[in-house]
Amino acid sequence: MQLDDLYQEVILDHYRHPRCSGELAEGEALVDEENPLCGDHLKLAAHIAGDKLTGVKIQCQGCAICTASASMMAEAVNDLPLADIRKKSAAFLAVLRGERAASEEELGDLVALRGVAEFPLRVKCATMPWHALEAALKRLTP
Amino acid sequence: MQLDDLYQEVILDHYRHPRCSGELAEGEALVDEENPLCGDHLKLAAHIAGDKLTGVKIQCQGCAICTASASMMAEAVNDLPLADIRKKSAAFLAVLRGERAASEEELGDLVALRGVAEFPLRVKCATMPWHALEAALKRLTP
Amino acid sequence: MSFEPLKLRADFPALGRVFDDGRRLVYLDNAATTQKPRDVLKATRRYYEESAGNVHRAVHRLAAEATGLYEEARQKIAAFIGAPSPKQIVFTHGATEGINLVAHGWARKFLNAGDELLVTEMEHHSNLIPWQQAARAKGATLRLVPVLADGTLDREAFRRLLTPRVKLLAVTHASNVLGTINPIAELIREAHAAGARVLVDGAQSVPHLPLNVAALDADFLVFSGHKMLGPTGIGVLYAKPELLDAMDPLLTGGEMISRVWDDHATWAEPPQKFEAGTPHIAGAIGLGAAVDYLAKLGHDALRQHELALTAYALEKLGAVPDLKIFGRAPERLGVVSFALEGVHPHDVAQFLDRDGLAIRAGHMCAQPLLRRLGVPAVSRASFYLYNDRDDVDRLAAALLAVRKFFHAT
Amino acid sequence: MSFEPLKLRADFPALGRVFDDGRRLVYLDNAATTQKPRDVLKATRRYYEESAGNVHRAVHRLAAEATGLYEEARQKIAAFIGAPSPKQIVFTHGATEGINLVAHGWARKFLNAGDELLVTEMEHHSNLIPWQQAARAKGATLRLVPVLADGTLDREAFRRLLTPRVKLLAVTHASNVLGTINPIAELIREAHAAGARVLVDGAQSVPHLPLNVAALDADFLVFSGHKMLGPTGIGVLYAKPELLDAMDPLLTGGEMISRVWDDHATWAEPPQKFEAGTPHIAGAIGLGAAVDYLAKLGHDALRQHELALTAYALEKLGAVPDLKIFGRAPERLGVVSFALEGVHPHDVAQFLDRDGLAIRAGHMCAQPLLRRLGVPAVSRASFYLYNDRDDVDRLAAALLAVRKFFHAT
Ligand SMILES: Cc1ncc(COP(=O)(O)O)c(C=O)c1O
Ligand SMILES: Cc1ncc(COP(=O)(O)O)c(C=O)c1O
Repeated sequence: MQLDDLYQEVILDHYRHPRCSGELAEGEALVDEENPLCGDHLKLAAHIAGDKLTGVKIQCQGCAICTASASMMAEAVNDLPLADIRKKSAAFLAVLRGERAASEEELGDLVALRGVAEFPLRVKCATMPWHALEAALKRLTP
Repeated sequence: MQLDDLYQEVILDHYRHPRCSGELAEGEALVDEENPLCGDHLKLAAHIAGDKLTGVKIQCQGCAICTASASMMAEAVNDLPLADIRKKSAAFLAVLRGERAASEEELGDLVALRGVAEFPLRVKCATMPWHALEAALKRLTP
Repeated sequence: MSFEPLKLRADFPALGRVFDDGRRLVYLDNAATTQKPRDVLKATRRYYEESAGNVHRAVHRLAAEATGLYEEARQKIAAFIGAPSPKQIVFTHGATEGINLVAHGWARKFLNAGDELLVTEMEHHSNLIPWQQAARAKGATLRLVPVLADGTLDREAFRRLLTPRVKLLAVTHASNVLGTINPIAELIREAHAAGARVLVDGAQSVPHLPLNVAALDADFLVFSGHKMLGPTGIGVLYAKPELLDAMDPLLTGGEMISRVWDDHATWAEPPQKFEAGTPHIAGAIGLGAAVDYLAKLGHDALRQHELALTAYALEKLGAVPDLKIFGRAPERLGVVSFALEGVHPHDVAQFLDRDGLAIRAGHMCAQPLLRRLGVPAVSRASFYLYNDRDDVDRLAAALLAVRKFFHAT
Repeated sequence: MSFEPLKLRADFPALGRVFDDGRRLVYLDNAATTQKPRDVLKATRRYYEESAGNVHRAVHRLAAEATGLYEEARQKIAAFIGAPSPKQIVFTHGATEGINLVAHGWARKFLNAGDELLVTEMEHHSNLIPWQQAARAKGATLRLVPVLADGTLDREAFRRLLTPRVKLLAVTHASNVLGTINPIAELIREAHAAGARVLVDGAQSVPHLPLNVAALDADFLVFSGHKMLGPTGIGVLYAKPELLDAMDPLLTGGEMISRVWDDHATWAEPPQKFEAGTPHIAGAIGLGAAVDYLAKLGHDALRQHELALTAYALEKLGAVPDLKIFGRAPERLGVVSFALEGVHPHDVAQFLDRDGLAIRAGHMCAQPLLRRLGVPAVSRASFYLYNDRDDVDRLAAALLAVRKFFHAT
């Protein structure tokens, strides 16, 4: 496993230019997650329109992996039906846990993050945004 | 160091036939010492007549070393001037701690116990009666 | 599988020891602490010589490897005792600390004045004093289930004492003095039926008996690594997830937190919540290797071996004149406590030591039990996988010699 | 004596490690945990392979030897820190447990509502959260002495905060983030003059600095073995005799008792009173060997080496563009925390790991301090006796490479 596989160009691009990103005002965020081990910190806002999640906005302070994962996630789930989001989330987490191989068809751009599975101590960096998303969905669809 | 040196005939004799020994009634004992590690248990009674300790009586439940040490001590200090007892006690404890060689002149029969110094875990067995004596003297001469 | 203690002995460097007088060491103090096989020493050495990083903290390879080994040990131990999840395995100092974690973090939080705690008369001090303290702190009452003359629990009394006021039964799975194996599954069932939680002190049982904590439905289980081939300074507290969630941590500081502010902090999830400070990484890894060794051996085969050896020992020691054996429970460990008439247990142990035999003498950290047995001290021989009939023969012969020395002269 | 890190390195098996790509390990995470010299591994192995008995319990030779080695380690450690008596050395898990023993056994016993506890903004979580908890339990108030921009304590504020209400000052001797060495002797003197007791967190200082606890007149001192060449799972609480006498034990059970009845018990004398359960015998023996190693090296020589290396590192790292160093105290340890503009500390550590360098990244168990520094995480390199200029050169070169990777593309 080479480090260049971990820090691929697409990941660095998302790290430098996070999508759906911006300052979240007090009370705007649905969740406020912190990875106490590294100090990664993520807030997430979104709402539901019909059967879709929309208006996904993320404020992330983290390492390249975490920030890129959050950005790619936001792009991938915005305006997506909830059912599809849940499927994608489960697939992504399974890949990161090393439980199955990544499929580009299923994950799209997110496959770029599969290499993280080889670095156990960094897995949390990549999965943290998705756990935040799950928490947000729980609040939106109690 | 041979075990026969530890369990000398004189020690076994005191173990089997402890001197100055007997049941002590409630309230009669000046001290009631226990070695919690082995369960050795010793009560001691005595009083002062003039400058001497007298009426030394001991009830001891312990191993051969402890019982013999108590018996030999009782014999050695009964009717002895307090100043001599203090000297003897200091000498005995120093020998047992391995701080100096035993002198028969100073210790009399008690020299038989010097071998205990070679068995660090048994030193307490031999010194416990003397610590009890010191505690008793403190109570008698506050 | 036939069990070959002599072959196994070769795995234990310390058991190759020969004293100055040419006698080999016969180690019969296994209830106090056991010897360590090469595999365990190798596992801890490998950590120190290759992967000596701290855990859960850094991204460098040494830390990653250390974390991997540490968490792998947790998984092995979970599997060994049948814990549903490694998250239920809290690493501690040993059984004593595990009991204290529950006595502070659970009992002091959930006990109320008037509640009762139930222990037995055969508990080790470590499973008695923490409950004395918790009872006193909360105005609760501590009661002791009596032990019968044969060394078994008084089940009638147990049922009488098991009122709805009892919030916790803290009981040893097996006695370190009498060898008695308590009917733990039944005790747990009855306690649960009465609404009480159960803490099982597995310090003496986990090393020797097949045990599945989920099948037993134990609420808490504690044990020590050093009594089961593992390193010193490491042990385990197992508990049901909802109890670990509800319990307060006893020790606070690094590694057990989620977020920290100037005036307060939040806790990490279990088991980290209970593992404040840098853990005993090498100890956990070594305990994982010990569990591997025991699992390979097979708990049933080990049990058969110890049963046969214990029967043989009871027979041989029974033939030593003036020797009184304490405890005659039908279900028992390879732990035999005894007293030789007219010879103090300490003197017995001293003579046996001369003959190369390591046994224990004293109150066995069970003063209340010894008070009931009417003795201030006993001698104890305790067996493990590397002991055999020859060891028992030497024990019996040495006891006869001691007796001769003290009775003859 | 000239100091030869390269020669010393040969004493540490783990430092001989070469990764798959042919690069040797450069270990710069010493503030988290240090590597272990062969002497330490040998001492613990000798215990396990020859004298693996339990301590303070039996009369057989293995137990006698184990007890002798264990108590000898206590004496060595007492001498190493200038403790008047080995009876003042309590073996613990580590610094964290030591602090908790005082926060429970002393603070909870002697604090009253309205009393104050003083810590600093640069404390490790382990020297902060136990006091938060004690303050809350007793209705006391916890105050933090601010840290100035250069990484030193605000002495003005300290004096203002040091009112007669302060019962305890708990302060780190040296910061694990900033490297700052606090003027501990003066702090103790001023605190004593104000009527407060002082606990010194020596986790970072005892491994690196000459220290005499009696001369300092510290009331309590804690430290961890694994940060000073010793095994994991062992540490020390030193305290003045009258404090150990007055304190309550936190953990109760076997080994720490005098007499035990059904409903209560009395305690043994210190230090046993605080060492419930079977201790980490191998750990204590290993820590004794570590202390021997450090004493042979000489604390002053070690300090000179680390001072020179740190000056070199500050110079080299100062030359890396976009690199910010946290902490510029004049008196400092070989601990350098930094941030590379635009690159998260985790990513820095990941790239350095590829180059064979082990550094730490994260909040360093000091969230309150990092909040003041205005960063969620930092990277940290920390040196010890086996590091040399070559290690620093590799660190600087690797940082330049990381910067290039992230800034160029
Ligand atoms: C200043 C300081 N105090 C306390 C600790 C806690 O030490 P341990 O984790 O060994 O208990 C550390 C180490 O992480 C430290 O750096
Ligand atoms: C039944 C029982 N419980 C608890 C303990 C305490 O174990 P440790 O001293 O390892 O904490 C022991 C061992 O001495 C024991 O035999």
